[in-house]
Parts: sequence; structure tokens; C-alpha cells
Amino acid sequence: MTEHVATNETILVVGGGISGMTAALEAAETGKNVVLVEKNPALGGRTSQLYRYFPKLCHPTCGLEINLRRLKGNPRVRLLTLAEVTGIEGDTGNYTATIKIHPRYVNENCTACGECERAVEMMVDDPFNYNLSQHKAAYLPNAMAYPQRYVLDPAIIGTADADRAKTACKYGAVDLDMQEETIQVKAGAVVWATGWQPYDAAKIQPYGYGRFKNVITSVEFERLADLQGPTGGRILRPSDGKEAKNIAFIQCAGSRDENHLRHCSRICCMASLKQTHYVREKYPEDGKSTIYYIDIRAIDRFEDFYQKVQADPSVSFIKSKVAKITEDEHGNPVCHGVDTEGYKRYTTPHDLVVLAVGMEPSVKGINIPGHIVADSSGFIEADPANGAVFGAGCASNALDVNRAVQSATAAALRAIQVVNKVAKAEA
Amino acid sequence: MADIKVAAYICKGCGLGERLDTDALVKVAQKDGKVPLAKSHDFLCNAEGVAMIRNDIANEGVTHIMIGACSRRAKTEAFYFPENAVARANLREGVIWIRPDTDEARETTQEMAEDYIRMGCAEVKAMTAPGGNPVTGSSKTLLVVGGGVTGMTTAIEASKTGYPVVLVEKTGALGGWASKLYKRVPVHEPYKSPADTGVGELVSQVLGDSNIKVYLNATIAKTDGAPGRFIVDIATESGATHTEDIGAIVQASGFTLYDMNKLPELGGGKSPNVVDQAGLEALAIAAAAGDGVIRRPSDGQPVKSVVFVQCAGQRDPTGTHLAYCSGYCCNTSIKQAMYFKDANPAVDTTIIYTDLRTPGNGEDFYRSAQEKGVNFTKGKVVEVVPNGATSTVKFHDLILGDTSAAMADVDLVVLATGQVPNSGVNIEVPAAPAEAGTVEVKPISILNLTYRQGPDVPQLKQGFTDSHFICFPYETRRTGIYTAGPVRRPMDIAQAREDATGAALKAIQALENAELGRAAHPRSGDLSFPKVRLEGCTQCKRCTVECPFGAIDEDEKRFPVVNESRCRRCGTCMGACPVRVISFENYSINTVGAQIKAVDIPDEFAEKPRILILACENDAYPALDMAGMNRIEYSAYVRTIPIRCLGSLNTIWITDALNAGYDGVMLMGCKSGDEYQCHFVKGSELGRTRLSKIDDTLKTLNLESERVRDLEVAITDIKRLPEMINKYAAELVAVGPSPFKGF
Amino acid sequence: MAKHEYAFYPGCSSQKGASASNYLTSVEAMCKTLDVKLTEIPDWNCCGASIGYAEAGELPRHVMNARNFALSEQHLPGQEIVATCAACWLGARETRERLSHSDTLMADTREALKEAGLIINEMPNIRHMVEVLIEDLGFDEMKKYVVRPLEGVKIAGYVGCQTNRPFGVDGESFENPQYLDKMVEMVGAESIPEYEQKVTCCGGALAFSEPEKAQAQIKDIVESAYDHGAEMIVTPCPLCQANVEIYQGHVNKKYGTKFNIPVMYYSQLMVVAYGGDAKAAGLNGQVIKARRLEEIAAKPVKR
Amino acid sequence: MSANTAVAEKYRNNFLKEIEEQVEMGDWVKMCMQCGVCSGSCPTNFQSAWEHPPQELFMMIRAGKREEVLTSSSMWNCTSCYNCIVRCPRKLPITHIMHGIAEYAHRLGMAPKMQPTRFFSGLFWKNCTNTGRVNELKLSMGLYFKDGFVQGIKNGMAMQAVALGLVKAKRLNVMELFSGHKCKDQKGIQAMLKKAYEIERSRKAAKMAG
Repeated sequence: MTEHVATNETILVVGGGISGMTAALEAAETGKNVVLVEKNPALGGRTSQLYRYFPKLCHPTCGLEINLRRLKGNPRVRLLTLAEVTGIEGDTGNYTATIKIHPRYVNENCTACGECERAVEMMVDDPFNYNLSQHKAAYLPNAMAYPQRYVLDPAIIGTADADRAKTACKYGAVDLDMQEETIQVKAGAVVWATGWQPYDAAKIQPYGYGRFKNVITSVEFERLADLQGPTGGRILRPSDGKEAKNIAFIQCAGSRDENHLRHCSRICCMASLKQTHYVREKYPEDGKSTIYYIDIRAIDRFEDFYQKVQADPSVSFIKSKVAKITEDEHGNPVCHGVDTEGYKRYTTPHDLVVLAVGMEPSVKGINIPGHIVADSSGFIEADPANGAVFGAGCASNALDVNRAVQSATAAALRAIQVVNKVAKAEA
Repeated sequence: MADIKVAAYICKGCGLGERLDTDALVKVAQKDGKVPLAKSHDFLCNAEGVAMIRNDIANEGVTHIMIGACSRRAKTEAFYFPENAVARANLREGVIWIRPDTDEARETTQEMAEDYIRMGCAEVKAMTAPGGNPVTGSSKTLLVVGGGVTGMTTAIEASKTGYPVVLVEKTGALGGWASKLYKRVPVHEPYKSPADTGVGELVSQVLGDSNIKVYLNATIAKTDGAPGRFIVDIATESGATHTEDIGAIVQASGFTLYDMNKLPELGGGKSPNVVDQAGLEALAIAAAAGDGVIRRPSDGQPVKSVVFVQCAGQRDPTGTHLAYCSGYCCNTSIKQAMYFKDANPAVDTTIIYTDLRTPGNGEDFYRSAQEKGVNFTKGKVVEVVPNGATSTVKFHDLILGDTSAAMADVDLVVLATGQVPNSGVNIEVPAAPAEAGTVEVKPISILNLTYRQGPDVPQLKQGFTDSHFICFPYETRRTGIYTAGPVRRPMDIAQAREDATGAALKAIQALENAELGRAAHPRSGDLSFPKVRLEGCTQCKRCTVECPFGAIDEDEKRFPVVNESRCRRCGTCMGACPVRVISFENYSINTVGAQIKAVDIPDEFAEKPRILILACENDAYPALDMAGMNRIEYSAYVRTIPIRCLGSLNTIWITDALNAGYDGVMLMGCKSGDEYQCHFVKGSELGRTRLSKIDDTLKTLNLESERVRDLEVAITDIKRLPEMINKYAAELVAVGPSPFKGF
Repeated sequence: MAKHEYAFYPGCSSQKGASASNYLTSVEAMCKTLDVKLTEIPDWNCCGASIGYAEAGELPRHVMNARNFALSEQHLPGQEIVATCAACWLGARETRERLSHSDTLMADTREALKEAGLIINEMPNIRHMVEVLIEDLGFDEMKKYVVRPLEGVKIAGYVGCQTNRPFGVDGESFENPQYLDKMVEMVGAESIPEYEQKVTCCGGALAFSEPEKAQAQIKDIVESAYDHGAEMIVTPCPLCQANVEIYQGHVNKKYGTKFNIPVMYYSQLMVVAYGGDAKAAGLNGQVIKARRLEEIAAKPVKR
Repeated sequence: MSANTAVAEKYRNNFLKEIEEQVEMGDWVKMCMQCGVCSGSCPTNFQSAWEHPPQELFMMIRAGKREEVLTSSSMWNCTSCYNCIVRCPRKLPITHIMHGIAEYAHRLGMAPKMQPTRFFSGLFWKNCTNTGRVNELKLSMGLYFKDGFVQGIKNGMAMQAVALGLVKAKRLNVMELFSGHKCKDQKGIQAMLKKAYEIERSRKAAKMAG
């Protein structure tokens, strides 16, 4: 929060999701200075877009609140939002990162009073809801947003809306002349916690994502269930807004597939088991879930969560990779395939199909400076060749939240080891 | 106490100026709040407004600050005065944003704001800025219990970070389970073949590190003290005891394989040719030492066919065996099957599984095994029948639907039995009295803590010492003591090493903060800590029993002894204390009590009921805030006070409120029970236990039970809370005004 | 000298008097307009098709195709091989892939070819005619020659299997390829992109051996086109064309339907759109007559 | 001793190995993870159930169910639509494996004798390799008469309309029966194929010996 000067004893954390925040806070609470870089206008990352966590069915924003409070009270963390690391020069203990900061068009005077939002008319897609809904072009990213500061969508710059926003703000917080800037930050070590992105479901052609409105992804489903989501927590299907009560969950949508992602994304089985709970929660009488799977991977203590769901009569399990999805005249997605346990053919219509899409590391495609060693799936491997750039969370492996936080904590220590050496040398 | 100067600042921004009579608020602060200095400002959180406050601190000698503006969760950068006592009166999210902007609402809205100003002034006056603990321990040494991969990794990583380590291993050698492995599952590309365990490398690193002191054949005889100042007695084989000063502890006591003798139906203990995964590793090591051929234990004949039985005694819903999945066994069996295939492709290896669980790149390892000709069969093994040197494995083939499938003449059967944590004594289960004639097997304590609440770290229902938090896996209930590796969750070597590294950081962080007197998670950095006015104490032991973190011991006279560096500042002790002698500098019976009393209670004819809300600051209060941000209206009759945790709820607050003429009290705390969401683990549960007795109080006051309402709240209840509040307000109207008004 | 030149592999069904002779007719006319020169591979032989598997075995199948490669290399050096038949194209391409990935297979093949006094040095590219049209010419080029747009004709693009899987046309999806729809638009007719049976299998060779199985699939294919209001079906595959066209009678008998939908080749549509007459378009080759096209083909060309 | 008993002897209790060595693409069978996408993708499977769909055949092979697999009519249901191939998450060339197993069963003489597709498949190959090019008329006639003369006439009548239609459309030439299309270098083709079979046989034998 304060603008301490970054030195070789500073730790640069890239990514403000739960892994990045954890790494930053654990390091800061151990007395290290940290620069935390987030590409979105607010912290929180993907977990903040989830309705509930497995297996406790508690709410991610609960932990986010604590982490934000830790951050607000800690002067050692310097936060840069709307910022992207575009390059890292140097070597272990002595890096210089180039960071591109996109204009927010709103400065620190913002009180989040919301006048600008009321003033503007233009609507833009809301990425926090995976574009299932729209919000004003002057917006607070979400209710938990930190920094608690509005953002102007670049689309309204130069329009009358922009001026409306500016005049609406009594506090001179709207600054339409803000420009993209590039800064350089020194750091002794880097924690790379850029997380994951859902695999592009449209690439899984037989499932018709993009062709059939009522075939959606698991991350989108989280938004439908979320009380703060586009439907206020009601599970309504996209095509006609009808209540979706008979829902199919398709496992390994992209994962464990050499045509898509080679690896198993680990979380999808648990995510779908969790999501059957949403169906039951919203439609206690007539909600119905069907899980199509190859192997249910409810690993370690999660097993009892699996057993609970198995005991639920409203959930059925079919050991089968769905071959293809078609759409019937009512707009219902129809799953075609064979239940491999005893060879039973099925052609089953559902109200909604949820694809449990796999995890693709966000580092994939991004050229991490210094040619970071990554595995065949693009996850950063622990390798001396990476110098003092340490992968954390889902940038390093397909992990659930708990393991991601462990990984981030470990990465923080590795970074601390480097900056401690630097400190010793400089002392 | 030191002379204080309180200043009240009232903001007119964000519509406060338009919606409220801020001049009146200033007067209220002066008259009722009795503050010498009260000002209003058009835009308090901007540079100029903050400068004004700083200036008053510097030049007017202001020590205590009451800010009447937005929520304490907002504008934290601007209103950051770590040196001062600060109270925030939430006029924005708490008043104007939850009230309609109408003329009829104006009066009640103003009353609401004025009360919050009164409350803020009263609170801040009752506070002092925490001075921190003058007596803190400063040991920088880590104690690591357990010399397996996890323990060794912790030691090495801590040492690398510059901290001395004492490592205690109960056996005569380092290495633990991993040292009994022939090879390990690969952790780097390509994930195709078993890799060296690397244990030798770790052992020599530990032994070669002058910063790591190793005790072999040693156990922990006694652990006394607190983070930063643990005093640990280490008992060695020779009977000698060594005492070490320790800053923080990592418990890496590992696991024991589930006993296959409990699985006779699977041939466990029935034949030397039925082994568990450890048994197979031993055979593989023996083979590697010899001609490389894995041989049948019974007669030393080369193994030509081997069957791996997955989930042996695991994933058992009946409760007879392990209910959980150990996670690593699928990869391990794949690895062990490769031992055979890599040596001789002609050996038949079959893995019988129900769900194959190879997450992440394990999928490559699985594919590689198939390429090598390992046969995978989806089925449930019903029985393993040893007959002579071979066995018959009877199973239900789930794909071919064959309930009586069988594999005959199997030379070797490997049972994947899974991990049982070595977590020591389960302190929450009272040791059952030994039945006559039976020999009582007492679990051996790992840490032998001298804590009032027992010798070991609390356990979860399956015996693991995991934290039950998803976002905060390291937050155990014993500050400065972290568990790592399979003792807290079944895991493989790769995860254990990651876990160990994370635990090392937490331990280092704990001892560093202990020295500075700073609290650990979740109130990280909090310098306040509970102080006990012993002269008032009745030695009732509530505090020592209830503290969720075992922070409070008892001295020989049964007086509580607070170990502040074990304390998490939840205030449960304060809530528990019947004589109210426990308090924090910035949070006490009084800081809350004073606010309750500061509220102006209209008489019963005004028909303006008053409802007190005591809301958990972690979940309920943010939810109310967000209701405000969403402009969701709720009753103008509520007055909300954030509390650290429902566990810090002292029933005196309720009695005071009711005596003062409040018509009702609403308590908002997090979910308790097995799936608790309380950030202090047991806080909300203990608070509720206390509440369960409130009915007696109500009876003695002869008040209706409706006057007190407990609400389980999640941070997402943004729409629900206003509904509940309004519902409750309506109910109270039906119940009628409190008889205590106007006294 | 023509804009594009290729070694041509017509395949058995496209020969005179064979089941797809009208395909050949229209392709010849189409290529004339587009200035594409096809030189038939001298003495080419059957690809073996996928159905030959029971007797064929692996090597003999590949050797059959390799012979065509060798002949092409010998007589039309440097030219890519173009097939109009899906099965020919697929069979040849499969052989190409396998030989290029297995030295043993390649060696064995060479050894066998010797017996016929032939040799392969390098692997030729195997193209399907639609690939040539889309990739080498492009829709804009093809559109240029449209002088008689097939206005108001609604046509279902039936891609089928073997031009689509496992290789398919570059950039197209297996489940919802769109090039036929684009071609239909290109000739000025009305496409049906949402035609969901466009990649359903017509039953292939089972149409002969197990008609009832194949005909069940053919019914789905025709029915869906009918439901979408298609006046005709267009396809790039001779076997698809034959199966879907000639068994409609059987389907009607079996299912009590009244289907009578002409099944055309893309090349026939193009020839008509390019101003060719019914004969050039091989319309006389339709078992189910394409009246609408005949009418259009009879109209004078507006220039 | 018959070809069948010979291999059966050689690969006792290891049908998987037999398939791997004797069947085209057979070494892929072990890579199946039983997801079932192939079974669900097969068009004929939904018109009329296969006795055993591909993924089940693979499991049966691993379970050593030799007799059931090789005598099954399942593989002969394949229409070569390649749906399974493009969808298989393990990239198994399922279509070719199906053909391979069928061909092997046929080679061992274990395939169901009158399985129509088996018959037609053989017929087609003979037809096209005979002259180097397919003679569609002979091909169809051959098929109709597979169950004897009378049945042949019946089948012929059933197909009469179709045939006439084709003849009218000049897409079926009655003269084919007598002459028909053919390659010039038929001798070369025959020699070439003879050699190919020779090599293939010796390779398979070598595997069996080795």
C-alpha cells in the first residue's frame, strides 16, 4: 500500500490471485518488502469468482477478506494493479522488471461512491462474470474489489460518457488523460503466480460449446450459482432463461486428452461434485445432476465428500466420456455415449450441460523472461536454470486452492532465501 | 492511564453532507461524545483532509481519533494512523447507503448517524493504542521433529534462509519412509520412469550443514513455553536429556502404512507372497542388490506375474478401514509395476483399480506404464486366495460386468494400503479407561507440550493434524507449531517437500513475529494481547479451557498465565471471563460496553425500537458493508458493533443492552461445527455455547426469548442479512417494547 | 499453359459408365472454366478403399496406392496428386502418412513395387479436389466465374466422413465443417449451416453388405435435410452421393416416407452457376432428377 | 496344425501380445483407458447395437477373451467413418484396429463365415485387385449371389429399381459383366501384390518366432 522503493532485497510477486497474494503476504509478514503486480483492476483472481469451495462449501470471499485485511495493514506490500510484467532482465539477486501499467482513468481520490457509474450509459461485458452479463463502462470490478476504486473502460474514453463520468465525480478522481506507463522495478527474486485459465471449450468440437447456448463451462456455472452473479444465484440456462434443473456435468473436458491437455487438471472432479451441491441447494425438490466421468479423482480426504455425493439420490454417475452433444428442438443439449460399465448406450437430454474444463497454465504462450523451464503442459518446473524466478500455485502445477497456497508459501521462502543472501552480501 | 486527547472528524463527502446534518453531528461529538476537538470536512479522505488530521496529531497533541465517515473497511490507506487509537463511525455503508433518501426517513437516518458518532467517541476513549509486549522471546532456532524427507527438507530450507535448526529423529538414521524406497515417482519431464529417491543427497546435506544439529534415537520429552521462547527437552537413547531453546516448531512425524493384517480377505498376513507397498519396495531393493530379478518371498522363484490391488483398506464407507484415499498409491503401484517391466517386459503386471488417480502429470506416468505393457483393469477385488506359492485374485470386472472374474497363478500380490498419520495423542478424545484384562495402548505423544490443553496438536476427524482452512492450510491451533508432510494430509514425496518448505517459512515467520510481539494469522501484526487483572480473577479456568489456541496455562495457584505469543487475539478468553478481568488495550468489555451505553434509547412512546447487532468483523460486518454498497435498505433501528469474533462475546454486553432498554439483540457469527468457518476455529462455537445459557438471564430479567437472536452468517449473505434484520425488527414490534426503557 | 496443373487420380467410381461418372463429367467442365489442368495418372489402379481390409492386409493395401504414386512420379514429375473421390484421397493419404513414418514399411513397399518395375523416390502430396478449390484457388477466385447464380435454391451441404475425418480440409472442424455451405453461398444458392447431419456417416460400404443399418443412417441424413427445407443435397463424396441418392426409394418403402431429394456434387452446382448446360454438369446422371437445376441450366446466361 | 492352433499355442495366456504382434496397429490396444468415447461415437452402434463396441473389445483382449473376440461380428460393423479416431483422447487409430482385428480373425478363419461385410470386403478386394480396378457390376452381383443362386435372384430383384435407375443414368454399364474397366499392367500388379503378401507373411511369422 505504501510506495517503498524496490531494491535487490525486494521480492516481486507476479499475479494477485490467491497464490500471489499468499506469497506476497507471507513474505511481507516475515519482514520482506514486496511488489505485487496484478493485471486486473482488482485483486482476488479466479478463486474470487467461485461461489463456494470444496469440500467445506465455504465462500472464497471469506478468505479473501482476511487476506485483504492483512494487506491493508501491511506497509511492506506495494500493489500495482492493471499492471503486466513485460520483461525481466538480470540474474538471481539482481533483477529489473519492466512493468506496463494500463490507465485506470480513476485516481486515488476515488471514494467508490458510485456517482460516475450512475452518470454513464454505456454497457460493456463483465469479465468477472465471464461475460455472461454486462456492467456500466464506469464500474467497480466487484463487491470485494481491492483497491476499492472505480475503473473506466477504455471504450468510453473520448465519448460523451467519459465526460459525464468526469463531471459526476466531485472529488476529481476521474482523470481522462491518464496514459499507459511503463516502469522499472528492481527485485532480488521473483514469484511467478499468474495462475491458470480455463481451457478453450470451443476447441472440444463434439461438445458444441459456442454452437449450443446451453452448453457452458464449469467456471461460468460458478457465476450462475453465485448470489452476486448475473442471475443473482439462480441457475437459469442461457438460451431461454428457464430454470435448469436437470444438469449434466462432463468431466475431462479438455483434460487427460492428447488432442487438448495432456495432463489431469486435478480439481475438475471435485468441482463438479461440489456443483451438484449447488443444484440441490437451488432446487431441493427436483434438482437432478448427472456426472459423466472416466475416473473420479476425489483425492485424499476429499474422498468422503465424494461418498456423500454418491449417497445423494439426486446425483447419478455414469462412467463414460460423452461422445458428442446435440441439441433437440426444445434447445436441450443431448448427451450421446456409452456407459462403459456394462455397455449401456444412452441418448440423454438435459436442461444444461456443464463442461468441467481443464486448467491451462496462464504462463503458456507468455514468454517468461529468462526462458523458464516448464513441463510439456506449460507448468513452471522447479529447476535451478530458472534462477530466482519461482513458480507458485497453478502456474507451477494443476492444484486445488489448498495446495496452491502451500506452493505459494514455499515459493515465498525460496524468494526470501535469495533476498536474505543479498542482504547479507550488502551488509 | 496516560492523558489522552480525542478528536472527532466528520466527513461530508459521498453524500454524507447532503443526507445528514453534519453540523449537528459535530455538536453531538462535542456534547455527548465530550471530545475537545471536533471538525467536519468536505472530503476527509483526500490529501488535504488527511493532512488536517496529521496536523492535529502533530500540533494539537491529538492521541485518539474518531472518524465519522465510511466503513472501517474503506479508505484504509488514507486513514492509516498506526501510532494512534482510531475508531471509525460508519456513516456511509452503515447509515446513508442503507437508508432511503426520503424526507420521512431523514429523521431516523440522522438519529442513526448521531448514535454512531456517540458510539465512536465512547469506543475510542475506552481504547489505547497497543504498546506491544515488552517481554518477548527471541530464539531464532527451529525445532524439526522427524528426520524423514519432510523433516530434512524443512531443516535444509530453514538453514538456507539463515536459521539454525535442531532436528530430532526417533530412529537411528535419517531418511524415514523414503529411505526404504527403491525409486520414487518422477517429478520432472519426462514423467515416464521411476527416478532416484534423492534421499541420500538430502541426508548428506543435513549432516554436512553445521547450522543443523541432529539428534538420532531421540524423542521430545517436554515442550514448554511459547513461540520465540520454547524450551524443549530432548530425550536420547542413552537416557540423557538435552535442553534446547527453540523459536518455532515443525512437526514432521510422518505416517505408518495401514496394517495389511487387518485385510485377511485380501490375503494380508495369509501368505508371504502377499505384501504391502513397503514389502514390495524391500523386494525391489533386494533384487537391485542381486541379479535385478524380483523374487517370490516364499521360495525365491522369479516373479512372473504380479497383481496390484488398489485402495486396499482405503475409501471404505463402512468405517471398518480407512475412509479416505491416500492419493499417492496409484502412482506408487504404477511405479512398482515398472520395477518389473523395466527389468523384464515378459512379467505380467496388472493393476486392479476402481478409479485411477494420477493427477497433473501423473497422467503421463500412467500412459508410460501402459506403453510398457502394464495392464490396467477397472475392477473391485473381492478376495485374494493364496494357494501354495501362488494366489488367485478374485475380482469384479466393472467394464466387462463379470462379477466372478479371477486371475490365477499370481506369483505376487501387492496391497496398496495407504497412510495412517503419526499425529500423537488426540487431545480432544478423553483417554478411555482400560477395560479389565485388556492392555491399554496409549498413543505416544509426539511433542509432549506442557500446555494446559494437552500434549499434542489437535487433530481432524481422520487423525490428520491438517488445518481445516482451505485458504490457510498452515493455520493450526498451536501458534508457532506447524505440521508438515503426511502427518497432516496423505501425500507423496513431491508434495511433502513443498509442504515442508512452506512450513519452514511459517515457523520462521512465527518466531520473527514473536520477537516483535506481533500476532500471527489472522490478526497478523496485531500488537494488542490479553491482559488479566489477576486481583479480580476467581480462578474459574474458563479462559484456560476455552482458548482455541491453548495460549493460556495455569500457575500453581490456578491463576491464568497468558502466553501472548501463542495468542491469536480472538478475545475468546475475554468473552469467557465471568468476572470480566481480561481485556485488550484496543478491545475490551469496555470498548464495546461503552458503545452500547452511548446509544440514545428513545422511550417506549417514541415507538422507535433499538436493536443491537454484535457482528463478527470477519464475515458478518463485511456482508453488512456490501449490503450498503449495493444500497440494500434495512431498519434504521439497528446499531451495529463489530466484534473480533463471536467467541469474544461476553454475555454482560447482552444484559447491559437489555437493561439499557434495547428491544432486541442480534448476534452474527460464522458457521460452527465440523465444517466451521470461524477464523478462530472454535470461537463462534464457544460463543454460541455461552449464548445457549442466555435464556436463564432473560428469565431472571423476565424478558421474552425473542429479545436475543443468534444468526449464523456467511460473508455472502449480502442480500440475506438485510432481510433477516427487517424480519427481526418486525418480530420485535409484535413482541412489544422492552420494559426497561427510560430507566 | 494452365494456371494450375495436377496429376489426376479419378478412381474407379468416376470412370465412364461407373457410379460417379457424372461427377467426372462435371469436374472436367468445372476445371475447364477455372483453368485447372488435370492429367490422368496413366494406368492408375484402385486405392483398395477402406472396405478391402479383410483380404488386403497392410502392405498390399499400401502397395496398391504406392503404385499410383510411382506412376505419377514417373509420368507427371513434380505434380501433386488430386483425387475427386473421398475414399481414393483418404486411402492414398493414409498410405502416404504410414510410409513416411515407417522405414520398414517403405522398404517393403519399394521391394514389392520392383515386381511391377516401379520405384518411388519421394512422397507426393495427395489433395482432394475441394482442397485444391479452397486452398489453391479460393472462394473469391471461384466466385468470379459465377454468371448464373442459383438464386433461391436451398441446398444442404452434406460433407460425410472421409473428406472430413481423420484428415479433413485445413482449418475446418470435424463436427461442423462449413466449406460446403460457403460453396453453396458462392454459387448464389441458399445454404443451411445448421444442418446437423452434415457429418453423419452414410453407412459407407455397409450400404451393400448390411443395407438396413446403412439405410437407417441415410434416412436421418435425408430427413434432416428435408426438415430444413432443402431442395437438394450437395456432397463431395461419390459413395455418399450414391448411397444417399439411390436408396431413398428403399428408405421410403421401409419408413413410409416420401423423400425424393436430388443429391448433387459441388462440381455440378458450380458448372451450372458457371453457365454450363445440363450435359456439361452431368445432370443427366442423376437417378433423382434435379429439376430445379435443369431449369436454371436451361436459362440463358446473363452477362 | 492349423494357423489358428499354431498361434494359439504360441501366445498361450497372452492374447494381448498376440494382437500386438499379429494385428495391424494392434500394439495400440494397451493404450486404451476405457473412457468409451469410441463406443459412443460409432454411428452403427446407435442404429443397432454392436455385440462388443471397440473399447469393450480392447478390454476383452486384455482379459484374454480370445475366442469371443475373434469370432465376434463386432469389428465387421465398422463403416470407416473415423469418428472414433478423431475423438479418442489417447489417439488410438481405432478404425484401423477394428479392420486389423477383423482381418486377423478372417486370416485365422475364425470370423463368422457368412458375415455379410466380411464377405463383401473379400469380394471387393478380389474384384479390384483382379484387374486393378473395381468392376461395380460384378461386385454387386457377387454380393447378391453370396447366399446362393435363388437368394441372389431375390436380392437382385430387390435392388432392381436401384440398378435400373443407375443404368438409365448411365452410371451402371451392363457390358461391365463381360469386359469392364481394367489396368493395362495387370501382370505387374499381380506380381507386386504377390510379393507384398509374401513379405507381410514373413514379417508376421518372424514376430511369432521371435
